[in-house]
Amino acid sequence: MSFWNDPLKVAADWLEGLLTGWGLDAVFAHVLVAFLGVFLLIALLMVLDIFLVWIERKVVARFQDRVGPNRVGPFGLIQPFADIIKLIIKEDTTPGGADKVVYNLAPILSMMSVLILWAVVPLAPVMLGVDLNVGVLFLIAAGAIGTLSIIMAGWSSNNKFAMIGAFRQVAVMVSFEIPMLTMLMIPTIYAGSMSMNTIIQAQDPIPFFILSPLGALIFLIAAIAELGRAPFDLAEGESELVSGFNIEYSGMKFGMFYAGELLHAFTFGGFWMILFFGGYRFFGLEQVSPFLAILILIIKAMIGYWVIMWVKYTMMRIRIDQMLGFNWKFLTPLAFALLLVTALMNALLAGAPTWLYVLGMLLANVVTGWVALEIARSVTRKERMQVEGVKNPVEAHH
Amino acid sequence: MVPLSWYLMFAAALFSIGLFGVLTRRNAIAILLGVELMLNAVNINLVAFWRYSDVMAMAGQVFAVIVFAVAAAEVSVGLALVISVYRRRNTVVADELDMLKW
Amino acid sequence: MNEWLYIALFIVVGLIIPIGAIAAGFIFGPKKPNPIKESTYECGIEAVGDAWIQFKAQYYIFALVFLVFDVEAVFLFPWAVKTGQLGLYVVIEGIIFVSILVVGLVYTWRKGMLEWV
Amino acid sequence: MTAQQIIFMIVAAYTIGSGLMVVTTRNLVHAALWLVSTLFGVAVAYALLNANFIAVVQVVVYIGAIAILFIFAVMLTRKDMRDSGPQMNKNWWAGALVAVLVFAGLAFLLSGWSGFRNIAAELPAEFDAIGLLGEALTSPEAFVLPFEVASVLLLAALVGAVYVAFNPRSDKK
Repeated sequence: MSFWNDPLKVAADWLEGLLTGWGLDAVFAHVLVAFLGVFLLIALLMVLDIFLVWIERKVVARFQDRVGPNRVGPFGLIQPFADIIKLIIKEDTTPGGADKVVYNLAPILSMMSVLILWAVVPLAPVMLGVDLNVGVLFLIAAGAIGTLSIIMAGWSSNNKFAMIGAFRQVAVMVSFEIPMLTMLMIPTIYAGSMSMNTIIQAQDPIPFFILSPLGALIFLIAAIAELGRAPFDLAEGESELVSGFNIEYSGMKFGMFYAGELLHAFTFGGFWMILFFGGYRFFGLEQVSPFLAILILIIKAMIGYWVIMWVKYTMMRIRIDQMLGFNWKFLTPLAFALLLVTALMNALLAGAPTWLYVLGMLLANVVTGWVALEIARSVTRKERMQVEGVKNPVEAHH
Repeated sequence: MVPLSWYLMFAAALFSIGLFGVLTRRNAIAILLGVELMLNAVNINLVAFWRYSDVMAMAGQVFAVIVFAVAAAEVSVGLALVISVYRRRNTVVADELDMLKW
Repeated sequence: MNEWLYIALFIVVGLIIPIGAIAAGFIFGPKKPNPIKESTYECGIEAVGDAWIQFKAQYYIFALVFLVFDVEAVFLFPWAVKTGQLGLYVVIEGIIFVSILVVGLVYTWRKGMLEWV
Repeated sequence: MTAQQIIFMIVAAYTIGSGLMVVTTRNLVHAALWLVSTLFGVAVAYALLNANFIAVVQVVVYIGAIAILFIFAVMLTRKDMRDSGPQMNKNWWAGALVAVLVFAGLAFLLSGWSGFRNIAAELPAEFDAIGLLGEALTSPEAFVLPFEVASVLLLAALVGAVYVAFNPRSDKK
């Protein structure tokens, strides 16, 4: 075992040896080393988060045919640091009628709910994070704390925009949590486990997005809604709600919401890759070194994050009634149908050879998606005719 | 190791606090908050008994999961009743909901 | 037990870092409060009353439907873990379980409760 | 005291303190937030009991759904959220007495039971709690009937709640 093969363990063993050599209790030394490791990981994440600000700005600039930040440092790389200094030295105002304790707690909880998600991320074959046997549900549990922080922020600000924004955001988040929960069951069924690492191991020859492309798509849609990003960003709705639940926050407290949102998007890009695209796996390259595995995971998560940004800067915002209608009348029934079809096919194809299993699953997904789209199309056509009172909407235009 | 008695005492204390809330609160929603505490105390007992007897027999955990379903049903119907009463009578104070007394 | 220790460490560090960041803002930022600054923001118009008012019942319906399906998912996760190993019989149990609940969704839909009014 | 006992003591004190705040706070939104804190403490207690699934489900269901529902309900039933008038009825001392008596009675009854001071056995190696739970919930010899009945219960709750709260005829307007 060398540093190249298992850096975390080598470093931890060395540090623990050092600490116990100083006369520290073994258990205490272990906890201290674990604390330092966690602190290092989270500190690195915060640094990454700072660069995400820059990445997001550069990417949106390209989407909108601009250049983006390019004044401070090479390619504007120092820009996010300038932003942070600005946020730190800004005056931190608290609205007079606010509920002070809850108001101050909300941004902290919001950031914390994102950071603890990284506890269950397997970074490399030898760095599993916490290999919880309920890892998949842990995702939803952390999201629950995020939802709570939003309602706390909206309520405690004592501002009508913040309140409406928070209520809408929470209604959307809880609604889209159902398709997300259901789609989390699909990797669970394939892997036969809820542990993140087992799910990655189970994608050894075939990643799950080949078995269940529809599942990956629904998970992405639900994740974007969960993040509150466009096209599901009605909580922000600048034109109607000014800024939504974080309207009364300024300085670093606002910074926590902002940084939390970006890191959340990146994290969900990562989870999308872990659950459906094999996580740190890339044709055996991950076995070479944990450093390479982490690099693969970060590149994959960046791709997932890029897809989320792509959707954000391409789609326009949809109304809350359309959003909730889309979720409850289309996405949720589709997610349940897909779950049951997957479970059924999984049982029917239990003994089949791999190619038949993959083909069967893929076909089942395509058929489910196609049937759902056809039903939605015929129902909406009927509705449209009722509203417009026209038999054939295409001919009417001539 | 923590003996079973500690968990049982902890659950009993939580149950009593919930009972106090149910008995003394005037607001119907606050009463339901007390009921939640009591249900949680029961769940702690169930899980503790699972852990401290045969862990291969999952009855304790199964019951705990079913208590979750019961709690969810209780909360959704209970709060719906409170909202319904509020719309008719414009109050959620349990003492003032005395129509059936005479 | 050990694995929850790491989760607890993550929670602790996840609280320390934002608290530190906000404290830095508190230390380095100017503090010159005045009543105008502290007033509630409402696009420049004087705010009327506070925001702790009654909200419409629609939000409750979505939270309600969510709660029911959330608990349902809790039951389905152990089922999903085992369904691959226990065969068709277990799958059919799951199908029955979900179908019963979908009836509830259809009922709510037919009552027009899923419309945003 | 071992480290585990100290951790349990801290968790229990935190949970019971939050529980007391739930039943005594005047502001109902604060009471709901204290409930969240209590429920989180209970989730930690489940984690201490090695019931990973139950602990996570506690956070998902209680904090993610039930607490949100409570907060929504509080905001739906208050034209003015500032609570006016006393939050407890005038017989609160009787309630406190009953609660203390119940606690004393439970403590007395439990301490007489032979298994009161049991110590937990070590978990078997490769113990797969979720697999066992899945088997228990789906096996016809075990709990498949409660599993399906839970679905019916949730259906009844959904239909009943939707009907009770939002039946158009029940509106006085």
